[in-house]
Amino acid sequence: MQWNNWNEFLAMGGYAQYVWPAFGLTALAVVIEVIQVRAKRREVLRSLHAQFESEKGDPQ
Amino acid sequence: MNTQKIHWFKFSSPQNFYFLAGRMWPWFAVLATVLAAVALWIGLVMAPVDAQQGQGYRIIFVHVPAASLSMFVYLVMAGWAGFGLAFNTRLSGMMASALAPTGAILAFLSLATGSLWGKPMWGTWWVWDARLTSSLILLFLYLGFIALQSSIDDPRRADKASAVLALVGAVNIPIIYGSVYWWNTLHQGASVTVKGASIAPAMLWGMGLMTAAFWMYAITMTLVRVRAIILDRERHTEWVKHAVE
Amino acid sequence: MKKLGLFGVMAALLRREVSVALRQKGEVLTPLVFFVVVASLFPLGVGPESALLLRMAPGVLWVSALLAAMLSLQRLFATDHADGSLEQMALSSTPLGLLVAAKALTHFLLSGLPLVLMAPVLGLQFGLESHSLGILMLTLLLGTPTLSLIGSIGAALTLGVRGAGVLLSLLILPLYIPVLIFGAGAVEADAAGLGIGGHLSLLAALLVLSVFFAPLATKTALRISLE
Amino acid sequence: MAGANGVGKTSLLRMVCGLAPIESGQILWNDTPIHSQSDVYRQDLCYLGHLNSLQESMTVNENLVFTAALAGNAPEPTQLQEVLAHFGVRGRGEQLVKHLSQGQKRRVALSRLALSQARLWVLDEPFVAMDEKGVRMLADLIASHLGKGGLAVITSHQQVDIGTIAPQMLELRA
Repeated sequence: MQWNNWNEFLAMGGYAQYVWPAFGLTALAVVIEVIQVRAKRREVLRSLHAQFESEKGDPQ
Repeated sequence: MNTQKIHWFKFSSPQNFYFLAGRMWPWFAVLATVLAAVALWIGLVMAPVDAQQGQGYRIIFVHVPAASLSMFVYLVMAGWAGFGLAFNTRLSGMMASALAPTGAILAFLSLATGSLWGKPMWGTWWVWDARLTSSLILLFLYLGFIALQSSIDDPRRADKASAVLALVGAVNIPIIYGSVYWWNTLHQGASVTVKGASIAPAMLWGMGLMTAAFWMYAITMTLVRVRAIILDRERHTEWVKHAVE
Repeated sequence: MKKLGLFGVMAALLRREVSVALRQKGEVLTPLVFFVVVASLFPLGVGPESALLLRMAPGVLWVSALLAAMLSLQRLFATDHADGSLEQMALSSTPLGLLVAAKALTHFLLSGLPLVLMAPVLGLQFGLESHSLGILMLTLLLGTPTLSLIGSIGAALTLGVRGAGVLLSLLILPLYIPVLIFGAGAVEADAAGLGIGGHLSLLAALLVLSVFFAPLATKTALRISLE
Repeated sequence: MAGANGVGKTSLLRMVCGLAPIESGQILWNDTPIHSQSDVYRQDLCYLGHLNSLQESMTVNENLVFTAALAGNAPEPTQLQEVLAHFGVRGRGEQLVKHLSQGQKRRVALSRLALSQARLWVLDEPFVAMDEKGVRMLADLIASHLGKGGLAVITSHQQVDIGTIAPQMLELRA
């Protein structure tokens, strides 16, 4: 354990303004990518359902 | 193109791979989460402070995995692309296009964290350091791949054209990197190196585990994305109808 | 009827391209004018201080030449694609790779070579020494064929694609970086009194590599575009 | 080969030429798939699509010499004159293609057939935009090609009598 208390941890030895954005940006990118991938899947599923519905209407 | 040959590659059928990927991705997601948690604990809490760079060095726990993986993902992408061109398998192109966005995000992260690391070390956000410049060029290559893919309407043609581009890019990467490093040494640019001797075991562990976590994450994203792509491209087949309903 | 060998076919293609380009003079002149205009913008942008301009000259002239050579790339296959000649080339019993190499050669002759000849005039405006001017021409002479060859890959990939022009530059410019580095680097190294043998042999190596591999990639890309 | 517009005649012809990929099945030439012998196959093939493949700022002769060169042939000037005369565009050899009418361009494009030494002709709607005399002349040319042991795959939405040899009709339906 390198830290004595929370404040010390958050201060990162004076490098907080560089370390935390680096980790935060990474986390943000992960969150955005997860949301984007799930949205893509939902979008595909929606268009598939729409397609199947319209095919049901077709006489063939 | 001999159709009999294609069946030898068992899971290269999009249908089989769709279900296989569906079973696999949750495991990779769990692995990614666990590995990332452990790596964060080691990297942020356990690892000792660096003698030269103070606590600021902890950025490498995300920078190095992102940088190495962004490079590697491009090669994997080119590998799938080349396989697809050679054997005319449908899945290969889908895998390549599923890998590209993740690779581009990793290249961007490598660039952004590299810049955040450079600021306290060099005093400016951006230095035309060989590694930063290479990351930037890699990001351009990813963007070119994605742009070409999305501007061709016919998916089969888009796959093939971007496969050629990915292969050309992969052949050029060593040349580009080599020239950029050479250019950098000529101009005596700034460069930050982590000296091998100063790396404590905890640092190595943190970096190794985080790299593994990034790998698992990239695999998870690719599998989930390729499933959506498969459904989209195979929308007129019976199995998709059954799978969705 | 007489029969033609491989070189006869390539010569016929070369003759055709050159005679078409000479009839549509804009094709040769536009990149040249672009080169001059872009290079002249830099002194206006950064100021007329001669030491600064001299320092920037190799890079500025090389970047301008590279952009100018890229201008005409989009047209490389586009007209042949539109009128159906490209299909005839793809169905020719002459290997498409050779035809494509001849196409790239004409692109160099019509876009690259004029830039090589124009470069010393612009170099004078930036205050380059006559020796540096020679080196600049030499590096452009070695580098622009590589640009045409790599560029032909991009032209083939973006054939008939939405927004082909911008897309082409996005695909091709990152691949031009090594040529730029060694080309501009040679002029700079020479001005600094350093040897330039390394630069020139690397430029030549890039040229040899692209002569072997670029037509292959372009050929594949063209067949994909024609599907 | 007949069939309504948009039914896939052109696509099929492009597959026959090896330009378009084949989804399933094979195309054989002399009992060998065309993709495994494309060099040999292309020597035997002459394809005329619905595009004229004429470069607008070159003369008629330059265009004909160039496409003949692609097939490895170098026709004599007298031969070019004869062919053009035969196709009803006599004396147009030195004219720029952009100064010709649509019908004349089509005739120049088709005159390549007379210069070709290929055994297999693949023609996409060759009779379109031709007057009756032109159709007759073209049909005779095709008939003489078939008579010499040649093959021709032709799409057309009009019935044209090729003459001596009974053609195989293939009608595509959606």
